[in-house]
Amino acid sequence: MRRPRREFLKLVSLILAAELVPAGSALAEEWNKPAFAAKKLDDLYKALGANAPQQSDQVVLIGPEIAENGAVVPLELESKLPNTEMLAILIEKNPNPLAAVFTLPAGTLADIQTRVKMAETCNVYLLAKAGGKFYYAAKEIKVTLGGCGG
Amino acid sequence: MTTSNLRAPARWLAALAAGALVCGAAAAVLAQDDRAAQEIQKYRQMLEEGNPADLTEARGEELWKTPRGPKHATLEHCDLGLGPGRLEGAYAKLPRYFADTDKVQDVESRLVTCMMALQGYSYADAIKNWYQSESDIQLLVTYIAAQSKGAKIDVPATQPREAELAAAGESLFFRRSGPLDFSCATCHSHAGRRVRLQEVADFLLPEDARAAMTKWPAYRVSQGEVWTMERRLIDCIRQMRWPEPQYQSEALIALQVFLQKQANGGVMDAPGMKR
Amino acid sequence: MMRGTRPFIAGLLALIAAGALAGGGNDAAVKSAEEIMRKSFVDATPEEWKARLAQDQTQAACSYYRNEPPPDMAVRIVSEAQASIRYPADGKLLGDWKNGATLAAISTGGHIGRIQPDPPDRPRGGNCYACHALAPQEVAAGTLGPSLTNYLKLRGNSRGTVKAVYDKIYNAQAQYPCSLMPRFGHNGWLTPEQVADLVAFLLDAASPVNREQ
Amino acid sequence: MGNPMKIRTKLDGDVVLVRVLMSHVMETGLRKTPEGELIPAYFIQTVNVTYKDRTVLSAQWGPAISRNPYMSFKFRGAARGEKVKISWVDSKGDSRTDEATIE
Repeated sequence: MRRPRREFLKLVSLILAAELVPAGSALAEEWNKPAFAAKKLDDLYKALGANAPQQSDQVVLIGPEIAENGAVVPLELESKLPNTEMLAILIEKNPNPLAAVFTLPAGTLADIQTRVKMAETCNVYLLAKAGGKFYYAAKEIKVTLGGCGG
Repeated sequence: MTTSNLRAPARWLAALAAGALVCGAAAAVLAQDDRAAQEIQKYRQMLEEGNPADLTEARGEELWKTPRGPKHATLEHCDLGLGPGRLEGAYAKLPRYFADTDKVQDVESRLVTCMMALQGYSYADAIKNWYQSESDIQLLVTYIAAQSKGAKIDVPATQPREAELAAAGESLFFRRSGPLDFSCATCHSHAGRRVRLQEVADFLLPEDARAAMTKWPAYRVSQGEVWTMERRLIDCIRQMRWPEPQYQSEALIALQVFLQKQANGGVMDAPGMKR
Repeated sequence: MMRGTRPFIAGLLALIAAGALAGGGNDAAVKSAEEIMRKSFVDATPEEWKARLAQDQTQAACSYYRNEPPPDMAVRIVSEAQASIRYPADGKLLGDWKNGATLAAISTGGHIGRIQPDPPDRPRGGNCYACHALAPQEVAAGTLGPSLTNYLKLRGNSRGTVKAVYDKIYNAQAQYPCSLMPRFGHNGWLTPEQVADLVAFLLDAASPVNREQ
Repeated sequence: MGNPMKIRTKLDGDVVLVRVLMSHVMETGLRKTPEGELIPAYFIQTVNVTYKDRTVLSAQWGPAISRNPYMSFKFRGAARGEKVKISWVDSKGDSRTDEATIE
């Protein structure tokens, strides 16, 4: 799998500040517009601010190597790190890299499945926050012109 | 229909001299392309759980049971061939001949007959925006098809009119025309082949025909909605660069009689989930 | 049935009736299918019918014989196809492989109808990847046709080969009667110059088709 | 507002697997109609899941979540007969809440 580019590592390291979502808050938190609207990496930095995550094999991103259709790419997000309180999906070459943020109160397992849209072949990052620190896993997913292209 | 004469490749000497098929390079590529096909298989398996067509089916059930139309009636007495209101397994036996309309009808045309007779809709109103997302036809056909889950496709096409359409449908299946010289058979008569990364059913092979026909209507992830079989056929015809046939026209009925006859015995599992 | 096809089919049916030729479709079904076509495509304009639904002699024969014409029919198809081939004005059969690469990938253009037509000026292409593996980087390649990867190494680029490849793309049935491959040049889908560009895409050493990944 | 979600639950000991299908167009704002006009962005932004009045999952989504969203998740301390309530709010402020009883 291509080594994630240095520039993108910076994104992952500065992502999702500890205070993005106070864990366990009952209220559906305010939608973090700046983070989701961020197109360029440094805008995302400002919107989120976070300390450097480490790549960890305890964070597992399961997805197909080739997606027949970029409109629906199934992902399974898993973290084996104890007390994982947040998972986030970043799709490197989407117009807005941040796709989703999941906040997990105590008792909720860090094992979520969902489906995302990918603009083109690129790296997909799963970011996990546990014990106040950030970890990530990365996977390249190829998006092909599915179907018969007729 | 004798399948033997369909399969034997013609030996045409001049062609062999000029257009030699090169096997060496093909083998090398096959290794790489198997991996692509396997990954696509994995991609599809991950999607099997949670088919959004379940939501379409639920809304179709609601429509079926809601009094509507000028006569303010539900569709619960619609006869899809097994008797009024009998839904279970009805889709798996269509298209079939109906004495009351004296026509061979598929699920979409028969549904419209009910919407007109029971609910008082005009034909135009019944099929209005039929190919738009969430149209009445799309919701109702998804619900009807789901009631045949587990039933075996059973379209013997022995009734005279059905038999005539089955034969005509087969002839249409092989009919080549248009700027690309396409017929359905161009892509759909070769086992185990792909167009780009898309396996295409070989409708001359019963197991391929069953694998295909038992999954429609299907939620198409690329469109984010359910397509009925007529919508599927009309889009294929569009891709052949033919003009668009009329909705519920006899060509679409004849093709479906042929395709269902090829798929007899297949166990229905619709709504499916497709690219 | 339009234009000259009726006598052709009539000729076919006469041959069948005489039991001279076995196999192929059954004639009642062919007649009823044409009847059904006319009733089902009522929205097609006369021009659309003529250009896209009416069959020329080759299409009619290949349909009738399900792409396996008997020998004498095959001879007729091949010779007519060979006679139909037109070459670029400048006589250059090896064009620009870069343009060929674009044409090989384009699958759009020429769709009509109400639901999802193309704008008339939308570019057309060969959509070659639908059936053939070509440049190895393109994963989404079909297997209806043989792989053409490293085609230069396989076939070389002698004058004879260049012409054979040009003819094959212009009118595939000049070499193989009732070939699945569209008659791109003969049907006017691609111009002679575009056919030459595709030949270059296949045989030019610089083309990605012929360069290791 | 909107069409009902389809929620399914599967209990394994005290851990429940919840699978939910939501009906929403999830427009990115980048898509065009056949006539070429841009379709405005319109998508579910927040999702909140409660069990016995306690939030067990909350999420923030962008338009990159696929149309007719699917999500599955698991949490501990669940019991048969109890209710899981899922609600979403979208970019127009519309919302939908549905619940399912754990079988």
